[in-house]
Amino acid sequence: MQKVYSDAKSALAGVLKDGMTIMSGGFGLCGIPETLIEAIRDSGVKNLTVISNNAGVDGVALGLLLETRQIRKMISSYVGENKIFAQQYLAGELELEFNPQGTLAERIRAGGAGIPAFFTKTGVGTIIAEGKEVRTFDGEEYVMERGLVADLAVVHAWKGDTEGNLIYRKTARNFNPMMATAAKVTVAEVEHLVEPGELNPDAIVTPGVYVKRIVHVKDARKHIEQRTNRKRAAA
Amino acid sequence: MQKVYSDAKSALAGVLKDGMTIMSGGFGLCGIPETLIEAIRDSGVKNLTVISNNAGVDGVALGLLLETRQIRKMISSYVGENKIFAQQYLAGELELEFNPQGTLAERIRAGGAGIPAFFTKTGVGTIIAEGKEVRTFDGEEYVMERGLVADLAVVHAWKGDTEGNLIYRKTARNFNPMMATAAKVTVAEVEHLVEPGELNPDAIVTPGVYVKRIVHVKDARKHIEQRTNRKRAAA
Amino acid sequence: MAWTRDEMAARAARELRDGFYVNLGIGIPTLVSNYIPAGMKVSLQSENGMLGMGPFPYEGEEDPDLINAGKQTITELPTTSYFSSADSFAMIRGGHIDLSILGAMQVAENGDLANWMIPGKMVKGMGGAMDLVAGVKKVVVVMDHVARAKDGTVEKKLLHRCNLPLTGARVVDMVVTDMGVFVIDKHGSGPMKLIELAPGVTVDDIRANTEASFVEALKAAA
Amino acid sequence: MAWTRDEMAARAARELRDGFYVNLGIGIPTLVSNYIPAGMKVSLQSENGMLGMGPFPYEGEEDPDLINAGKQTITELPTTSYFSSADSFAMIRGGHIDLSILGAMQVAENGDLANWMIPGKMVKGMGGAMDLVAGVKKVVVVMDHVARAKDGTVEKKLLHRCNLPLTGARVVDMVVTDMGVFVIDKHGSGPMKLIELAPGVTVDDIRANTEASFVEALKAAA
Repeated sequence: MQKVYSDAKSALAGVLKDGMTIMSGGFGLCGIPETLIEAIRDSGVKNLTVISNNAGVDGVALGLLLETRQIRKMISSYVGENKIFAQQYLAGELELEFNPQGTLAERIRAGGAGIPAFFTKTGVGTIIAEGKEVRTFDGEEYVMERGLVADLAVVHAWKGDTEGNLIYRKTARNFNPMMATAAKVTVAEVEHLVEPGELNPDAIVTPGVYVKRIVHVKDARKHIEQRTNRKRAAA
Repeated sequence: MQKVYSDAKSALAGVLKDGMTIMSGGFGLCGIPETLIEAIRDSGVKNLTVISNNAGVDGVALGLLLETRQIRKMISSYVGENKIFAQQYLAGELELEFNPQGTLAERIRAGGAGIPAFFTKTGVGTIIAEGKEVRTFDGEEYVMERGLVADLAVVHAWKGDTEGNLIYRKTARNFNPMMATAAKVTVAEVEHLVEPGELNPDAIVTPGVYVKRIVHVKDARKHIEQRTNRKRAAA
Repeated sequence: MAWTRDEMAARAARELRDGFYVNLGIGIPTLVSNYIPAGMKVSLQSENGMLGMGPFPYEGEEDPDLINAGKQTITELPTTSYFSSADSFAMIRGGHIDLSILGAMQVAENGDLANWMIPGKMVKGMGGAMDLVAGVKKVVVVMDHVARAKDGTVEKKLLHRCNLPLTGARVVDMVVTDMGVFVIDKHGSGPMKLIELAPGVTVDDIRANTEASFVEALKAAA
Repeated sequence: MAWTRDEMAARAARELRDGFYVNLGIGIPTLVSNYIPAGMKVSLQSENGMLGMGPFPYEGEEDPDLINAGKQTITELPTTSYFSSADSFAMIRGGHIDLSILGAMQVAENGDLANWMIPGKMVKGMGGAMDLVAGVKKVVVVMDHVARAKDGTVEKKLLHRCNLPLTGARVVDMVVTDMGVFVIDKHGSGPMKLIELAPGVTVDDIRANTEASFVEALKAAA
């Protein structure tokens, strides 16, 4: 059971299909599986439903799949950074389902954990609760939300071993660990590929059982959306 | 906001009350907050509801609180190791609520995560589902289980910093992280107390927000219930 | 002589308490971190998966893997821990964050909050705002008292009922505007109370700019 | 000439596949790890929070912080990861474990399983058994074909319907006993099938010791 693939294209071979649902990790451009997304772009697969907190920016990450019109529907919490997204959405070419960010994260966690539905107070009394069951527990109202699963999850990790065990770096963790649990097939790109035993077993965030395929991206690009600095104190 | 207390007794001062609900971490005798449990015993607090996967063994850990009859009710998944438990239970002196182990773990996780109820297929068609809502999602039946919260959680960790950030060691992690999230007050005993910055921030399992009080147990005793060995190959 | 953005942030910062875990929204709320009193320990949570958020980095020290929920580069502290978005919102939804300070488009006198969409305009999404207002123990809104459009029209933001889609129903505990401070008994039936005025602002000024019903409950010294 | 405990374990081990993640129950199922074919990679999960469970430790190398779900001392492997009980059962409930091999008191022809309580006796609890049978992709029961009490009475364990309280309804895919092997179409309506006989055991022997209805579907070579 060899999990390591030589490149993103081969790591995705055989798992891409028109009309499929793909979970894509990352928050903004932080911790996004950019190399795998580019391979999805190159594959030409289309009519995708993509579950991702954001939709990349124009020309980067999921922005690429928007340019090529490979995405039919997005399930996200915030898509403010994409002009091309706005154009396609306003033209009725792109379907969009907004989820509160925490509800989205929990729906994915539930999907991976065999929980088909749960109750949350997030969104009660808002349009998010419309058409959903609202129930009172201990005097407070909650809305029922469903677990989410996908055909494929693409995630980005800092280090991975050949068993598929993954460790994330700083806030690049975000949606990646839950998505890794919630898809039929999870493909991980890692900045550092190591041998089993090199990761601290108490610090592994994604156990290898969740990762079917892994690819080493030696030269992962990283993007900064909002470079923000403080001034150095005068010497 | 000093979180570090000099000993278990002072770490529990002011938070113990007759009739309260206490979550107690550990699986078997592995990862149990033994020093804190002994301080609970010494406090004499009684009529407790204790949520713990197991109930210790005779003379150790929660077994101590059974001897002193401080426990009125246990919520557990397995209590096979206690003779005194069996005696009190069969005599009608002790109330017992069994939860499947995964349901118990998830109920605690839900309680800490603001989720009042969730659906699981565990226990469908068994006495566990009796009196509970059973609902079909996508053609499969699930039972609704409620989130669990407590007045106090006592947990055991390997390392903690003065901020309350915790790291666990091997299978001594078990129920401790969820319980730390699900109580009004969480008190942690740690084998090693370190300064902020000494723990790897990517490897912290329990962020400090969950831990109100922390006590250093320099000489934590450890127990082995089933010493099991393999033979060394002949030289 | 209404409050400046920094003065509003400073006023909101007076809601901080020693040991608080706090989530700050984008804009004026971000400025609140500049007004944490010396000697008070406040930990900042960033809902993209970080507790113990440090200041913005010096130039050249930005790390693309280290951003806040506004996608700004930030730094870590010795107290920092990282976790997944699911764990982050478990922390928020579970009521473990003491205080959320965030901006708003509209607030109603019963605590309803609207800050995520204007029908007919392109909608960017609610991000984590709905989770924050539903889950955090205390919610403080910091916003301009009224909205002034470029064409000079003025729209009130403190209303009887929000007419924009809600971010949360009965979620706001306090509103700090450039003109004053209001408290709301979000789970009760009592009226919204005006408790402070910005320097040079009168109750009549407030009334002229406020649709919401409120009662005066001004403290001795604002 | 029924199968020994080790032979039953060896037979159950034939359900392993390369790359499988497997949870083994206490007793005979634990022996299955001795029969993983050379060259086949199988990872063992322990529901108390470990993936990649190693063998029992050598004497003197026990670690109290490293136990399996039966509370036995074990060892770790280079592939090992540790996680909480919530994460462990998320893994189990979410269908990420390929195979669970466990013991039973009774199995019904429709796949119902009873292995956790006998009314009237002190009940120890179900531990993780209900979660495992509900969540794991394939469930193989390994048990004696009948229960022999000390007084010589024999009770059948493969039944039309379990009369003990269930651990799970329609959860068992395969039963390996000392007398043979059965498969159950747990989600379908087809009958339980007898697919293998232990050496020296006849179908009549099986019939005499089995209440459950089954059809013969013996493979060419058992």
